[in-house]
Amino acid sequence: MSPRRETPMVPDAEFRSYYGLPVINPPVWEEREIAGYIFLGGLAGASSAMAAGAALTGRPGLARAAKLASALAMTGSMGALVKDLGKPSRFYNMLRTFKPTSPMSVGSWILAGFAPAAFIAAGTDLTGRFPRTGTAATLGAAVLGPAVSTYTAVLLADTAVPAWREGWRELPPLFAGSSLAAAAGVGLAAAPAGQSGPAVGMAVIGAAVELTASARLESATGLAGQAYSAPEAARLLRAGRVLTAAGAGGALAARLLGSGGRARPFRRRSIGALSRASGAALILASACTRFGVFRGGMASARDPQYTVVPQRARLDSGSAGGGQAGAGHPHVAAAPGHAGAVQVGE
Amino acid sequence: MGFFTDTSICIGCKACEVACKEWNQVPEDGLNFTGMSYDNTQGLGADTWRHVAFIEQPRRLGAQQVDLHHEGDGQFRWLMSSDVCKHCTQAGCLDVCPTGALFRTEFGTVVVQEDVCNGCGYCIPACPFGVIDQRKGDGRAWKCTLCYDRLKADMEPACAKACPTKSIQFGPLEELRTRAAGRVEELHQRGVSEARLYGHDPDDGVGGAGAMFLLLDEPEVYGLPPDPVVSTRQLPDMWRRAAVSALGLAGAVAVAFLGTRR
Amino acid sequence: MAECHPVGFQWVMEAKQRGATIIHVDPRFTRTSAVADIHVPLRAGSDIAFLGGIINYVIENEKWFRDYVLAYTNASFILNEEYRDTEDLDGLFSGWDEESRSYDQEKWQYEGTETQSAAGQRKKGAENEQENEQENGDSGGAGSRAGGPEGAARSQSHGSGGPSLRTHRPERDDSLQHPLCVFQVLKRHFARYTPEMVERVCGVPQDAFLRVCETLTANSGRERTTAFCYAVGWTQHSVGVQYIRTASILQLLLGNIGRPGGGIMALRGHASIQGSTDIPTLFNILPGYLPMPHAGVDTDLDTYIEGEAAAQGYWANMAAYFTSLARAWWGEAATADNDYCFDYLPRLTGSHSTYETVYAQLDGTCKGYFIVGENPAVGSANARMQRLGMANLDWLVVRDFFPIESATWWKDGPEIASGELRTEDIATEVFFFPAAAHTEKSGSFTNTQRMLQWHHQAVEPTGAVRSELWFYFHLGRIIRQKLAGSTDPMDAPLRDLVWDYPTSGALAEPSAEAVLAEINGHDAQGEPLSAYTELKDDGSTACGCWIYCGVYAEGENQAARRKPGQDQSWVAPEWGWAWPANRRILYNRASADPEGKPWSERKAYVWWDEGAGRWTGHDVPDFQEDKPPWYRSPEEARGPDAIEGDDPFIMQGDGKGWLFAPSGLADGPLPTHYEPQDSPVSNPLYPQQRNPARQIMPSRRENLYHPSAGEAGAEVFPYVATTYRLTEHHTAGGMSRWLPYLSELQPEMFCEVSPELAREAGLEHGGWATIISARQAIEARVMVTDRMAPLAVGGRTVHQIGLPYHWGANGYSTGDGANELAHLALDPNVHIQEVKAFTVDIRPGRRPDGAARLDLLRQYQERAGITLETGKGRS
Amino acid sequence: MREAKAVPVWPVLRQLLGPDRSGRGAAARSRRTQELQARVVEADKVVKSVCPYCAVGCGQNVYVKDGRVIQIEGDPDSPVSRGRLCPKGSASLQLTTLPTRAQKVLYRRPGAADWEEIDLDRAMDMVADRVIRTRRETWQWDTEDGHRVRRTLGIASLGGATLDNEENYLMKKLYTALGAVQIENQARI
Repeated sequence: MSPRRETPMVPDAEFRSYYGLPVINPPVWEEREIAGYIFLGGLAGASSAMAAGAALTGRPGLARAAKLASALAMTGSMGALVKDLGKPSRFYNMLRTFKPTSPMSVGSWILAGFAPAAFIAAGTDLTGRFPRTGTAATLGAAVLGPAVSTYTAVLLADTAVPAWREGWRELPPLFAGSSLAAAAGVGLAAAPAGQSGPAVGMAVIGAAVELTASARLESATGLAGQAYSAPEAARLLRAGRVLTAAGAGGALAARLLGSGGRARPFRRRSIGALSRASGAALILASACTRFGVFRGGMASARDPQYTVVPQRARLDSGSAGGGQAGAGHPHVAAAPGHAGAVQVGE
Repeated sequence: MGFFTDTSICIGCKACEVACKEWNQVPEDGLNFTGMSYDNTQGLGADTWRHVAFIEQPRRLGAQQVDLHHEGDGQFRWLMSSDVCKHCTQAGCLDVCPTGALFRTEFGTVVVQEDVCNGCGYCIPACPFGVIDQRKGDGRAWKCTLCYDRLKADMEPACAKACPTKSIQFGPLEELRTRAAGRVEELHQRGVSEARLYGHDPDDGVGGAGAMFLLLDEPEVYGLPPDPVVSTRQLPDMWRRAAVSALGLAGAVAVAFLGTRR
Repeated sequence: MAECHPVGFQWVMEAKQRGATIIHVDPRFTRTSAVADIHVPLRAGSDIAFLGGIINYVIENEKWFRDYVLAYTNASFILNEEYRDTEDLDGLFSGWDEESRSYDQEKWQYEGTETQSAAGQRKKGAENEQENEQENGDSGGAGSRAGGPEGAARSQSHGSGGPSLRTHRPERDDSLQHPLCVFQVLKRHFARYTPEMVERVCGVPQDAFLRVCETLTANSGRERTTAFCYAVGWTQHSVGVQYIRTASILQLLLGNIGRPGGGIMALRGHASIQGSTDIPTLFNILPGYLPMPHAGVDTDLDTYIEGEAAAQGYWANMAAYFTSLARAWWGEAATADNDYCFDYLPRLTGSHSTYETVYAQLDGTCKGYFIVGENPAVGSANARMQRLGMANLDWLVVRDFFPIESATWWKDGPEIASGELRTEDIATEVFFFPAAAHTEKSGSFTNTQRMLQWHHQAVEPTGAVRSELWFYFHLGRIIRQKLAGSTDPMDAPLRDLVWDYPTSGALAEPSAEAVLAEINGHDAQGEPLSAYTELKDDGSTACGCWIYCGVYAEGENQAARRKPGQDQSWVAPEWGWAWPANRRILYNRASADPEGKPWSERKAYVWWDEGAGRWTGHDVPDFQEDKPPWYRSPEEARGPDAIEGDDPFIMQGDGKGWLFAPSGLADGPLPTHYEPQDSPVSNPLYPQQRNPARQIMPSRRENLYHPSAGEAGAEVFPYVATTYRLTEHHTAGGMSRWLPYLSELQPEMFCEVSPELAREAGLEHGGWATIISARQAIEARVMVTDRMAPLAVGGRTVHQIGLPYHWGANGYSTGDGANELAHLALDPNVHIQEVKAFTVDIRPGRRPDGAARLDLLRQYQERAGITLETGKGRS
Repeated sequence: MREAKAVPVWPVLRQLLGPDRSGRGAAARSRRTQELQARVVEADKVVKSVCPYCAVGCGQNVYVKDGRVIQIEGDPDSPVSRGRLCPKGSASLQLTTLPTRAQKVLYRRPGAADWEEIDLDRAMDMVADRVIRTRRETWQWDTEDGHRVRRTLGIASLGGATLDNEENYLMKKLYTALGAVQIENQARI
């Protein structure tokens, strides 16, 4: 509330707040580092899975591209993560405890297994030495990779940031799909033409999942989802959708066009270019999606309505997250158990 | 142990803010004339562990007789409330801290260990109350420790000790809950029907707070979330969802490879 | 009170929780209002009308405490028939002399009595210099000997007593029917202060006013008492002393004086402001409210004592108090033969208050100035004048924690910016000495309850930081050293001065305990005294401050006593030491009925113990311990013996609480509502607009007054401004604006205005405003708030502007100073400035800087047609 | 603290071996946390004092270690304040220990644009000289109409309400002996 009349800060709104200030403290994470970390991590994780698939199905070119991409992305993402720490010199404290309650702790431990595996897989591939170790690393990275891709969804959802928190169901498939598509993009963009076939399938599945989840994120998360309509987020998310669709479509088209067998060299080159462009589009799409999700969350954190309105509605409908308020609030007596808390934002 | 802040007797003097800063050597955090009544602090953060909110409302407070001759009925009240870390029973910040810098003390309070925190910042959005924050130029997360060091020495927290009207009370939570309930009862009898408790209920979304409040309006008016729920309460579901998605991802890769002709 | 004394306010909050009703009367809705049961906004400067209205209500509705009033006040005393009231003389009392603009107080006397001072000395002063203890709420009937010689400031010696009476017992009419008895005069005087009139003057609706009356009277009487508290804003008016008087009359009528839960509490704002009045760094008194002698009047000790001492009550022993002081100061040199060095005392020739001192600086009389722990360049009224005065000094010494504005004006003051002064032209030598904090020295503070509390040194000061004790001791030592060989008689008081305090440590810090022991006093054998009743007028005792006698009883520092509050009674007599004689409530004999029994069990405090034959109770009885309630004084009795067994007000000559003050006040025996010097409202009560006896300063361009309501140009300054403190800061800011932890809480100067005024003046919340008087233009951030309310006063709307006065240009948090705007029109009794109600204009935007600031000022002065004579007329 | 030595250094092991499996309690504690104690516990002495701001006179306990004030808080024994302090009183520690507090004597010559630092003893001597000089120059034995005044109007003083009684006493005593009468303090203001 504000003094009436004179304060322009709080317009007449259907909800009340303290001078329009946010209820929660918005994350202090830098967008480039953290959204970048999530994007790159997703890319690395899915790429490692693709690398194993490629290795197991005898597609060394694709495998190498995937392994390299994974290692590079991991390097970038770890770099971003460390850089974003308030006290980077204490990065090692990430492994001080193991806390299942902390997605970041769980993630750190996963990364502690994944990152060396990804690096060894790439290193052995490049150098050709220790092939058995390389295979083991490739498989190991593949096992952990999908977790690397999706744990970040939990990382975001497990906060009080309304747009992330309310999107806890949508974010994991979104991130999985987006990672899948990005890795597919790597395959399409960097693998020899003859080996990138599976990437098309990955692209199509990934895109389908990502587009579905993305749509649900905005529509099925109640008021919080509207934060994704904030211009700075919506632009990126739209770009992500367009690029995803285009990338997947392009990859599929290239695949279908190229499947005719003996195409002429010009046409082959064009198809190859289309395929690589599609791959690039998918990578870019994945980045746009993550940055868009990040921005949507930030927007929802800065505006108290996203925090207050759903909670107030919950209270007023008698489905509080727990017994809330006290005497003077008739609905308190009817406070339900904890289960209600899960059903937020519907 | 915890706090009960009875805002009905808060006089907004901000002794709590200063006493806290003096004891904990919290830095001054900027000279800002905000125009938000007498609140130039604005909210809790890394450098503000106690924050006094000031709310001016054209409404009557209980049986208080006020006529400020403005248009309308001239009714007016000035609410003040000293906010602080809630030291939640189910504390989001503590749950998500990857380093163990945040921990639950032997007093049931939640404290950041400044020698452990690596500034990952995860605790900040994990707090449904907007309490903990990152200190600029330092990078680590800081918040009220409920004067952990003082509690060890059997002293009460600096804010509660300083509070001139004992709007801030410190003690065992059970005792405070009883006192708080009695106080609401008393105020209701005196016609202050809008008095209500906040953070007192062990069954609420954060499992009950270590800092409860007697408020005279809806929590959001004071900048408090009306129905905070610790995010980790859904964490198992979230993990399940992520696991399914990860498996899906792996499955998709498998399908893509298996389904693709060479 | 919640704003300025939050910790003291804990007791109010606790009382509220136990069912007490809190009424807050204030122009603004403050933190106190927020938790009060009733808040009544009134127009700044109209409190006498408000309180007078309650007095009228109490009398009209027979709500006064008859037994108390009859026995303990002068209600039944009959006035001389020469007395004329404001009712008869259109707002003036009898005795008015137009030429000297002062009253002859002989026209206010009781029938059959005469005032004490010899008639030959009683010329009506050209200036009205009668004194009271400023800010005094502790002692009920403040006042001093009537009349005064030409231009001479009379003492406030009877701040803890009252003017005395020659005649033993004035005539009285216990039926209270005599038309000239005090009660009837009082009734008539306040009859026009009706609820309608209160509404017209104060802007307080009648229902709100009557609610206060009903609540207050319902809570007063045998079983219940009500206390009045004021932070010292009541004193800062051209009728400030009469504000306190009005409250005193009301409390006496209700029987709320001398009883637990009653009284009038002055909530003073500095750690030892009470102490600095008791042991005064004030021009007109010596320690213990002994008056400074006046040139041409107090020619020798006998004349001085005869003129100033009372015949009855404890002031009759004044010779003992003075002689003991002289022995403390000049030791063996003070002998009966030399009038105990009476001639060593400098004499007064009028008021030498801080504001006259500024004039003396401007005219070149005053050349050297010490400022210790004070910041007049921010804290004093018309601060600009303070700086201009300082710029005319030869030398200036400032002692403080930080380089405050009063120390640096010569390089960065507003007058340098405006071009009025140029640094290179300012010839003043300035010394800045870093001062020690309370943790770095030992000593006592006297709090607002008259209680002395010792603080022990915790650490040694660092660098060149020293205590004032160190500074003044060593300054005196060096000066005495330099003058040791002098035979000049002007140096005799310095040569003979007892100045031998023991020092200790590497810094040679003098012993504060030794000073306290000297203040307490000792007998001829050097043994510490334990009560002022032991003081002698034969030179055998020495005592630096008679009212503090006993603070070092038995050689123990009583001020350092710290028996935990929880281990003693609620009166806590063993914590610190309160003057006089460790009494916690003054005049507490009044807590018992004339027969010595408590008025009620609930309110029992001290009482006569029949069996033991003495007074006893929770506190030290403020009465001769073995004087029974039925004691009647013989006709020839003098001194304390003249006080009868049912006279609780033992420092008064007649032992009574004064509803009517037959002498001692410069501006009338009864409080009368007059408008402030600058006011947008015409006095609805009398044709007399302002306090006729208010102290107007000599004409100077720096101190122009505004036209008052009804005069041309008054509309140029249409708004009422009032200054005040915020919880987060301390007075002129020297102890708060430099601290980051306090500065961040209130970081900037702001003004508080109502939404209605904001609309009218085009002010924007959070933006800037320029506030202008004829003295200065300042800027402030705008706080538009419902807490400020426009008032309907006499058919028009009066807007008020709230101005915290803490800021100046230096420090961590900076801003313009509100006191720049204020004028010097002073209360005639105590010379305190009127900063709680004056007029200004306000406009949006920041003020101009440099010379343009002066131009703006000139424009306003011209528009309002202000001359050197504006506002100086009687009315 | 003795127990702390027995447990593993790495908190993860403490989690595995101790009761705090989730790592949110005892297992997460650092050595610093184990050893942390309130700084007042280490104080060499606690000095009884009184708040220097307003006239309520709240009791203060001043905690001193190694000759420095390390904490100031309310004295619970005080029947005036019961251990409580307002924001200003609570800021007493900052007031008395702020590094920006003036430590040196500053002197500004006539016409000078800035301060210069001077020695305390020299400054005292200079002030004493000025007092003596101004007193001589402005001394008055009598008024123009012949009344004895024995005084100087050349020297004035302002301040005292923030000082100790003992300080006010020395001031009034010295000034009166000097013949100065314009001695004032905040009580007038």
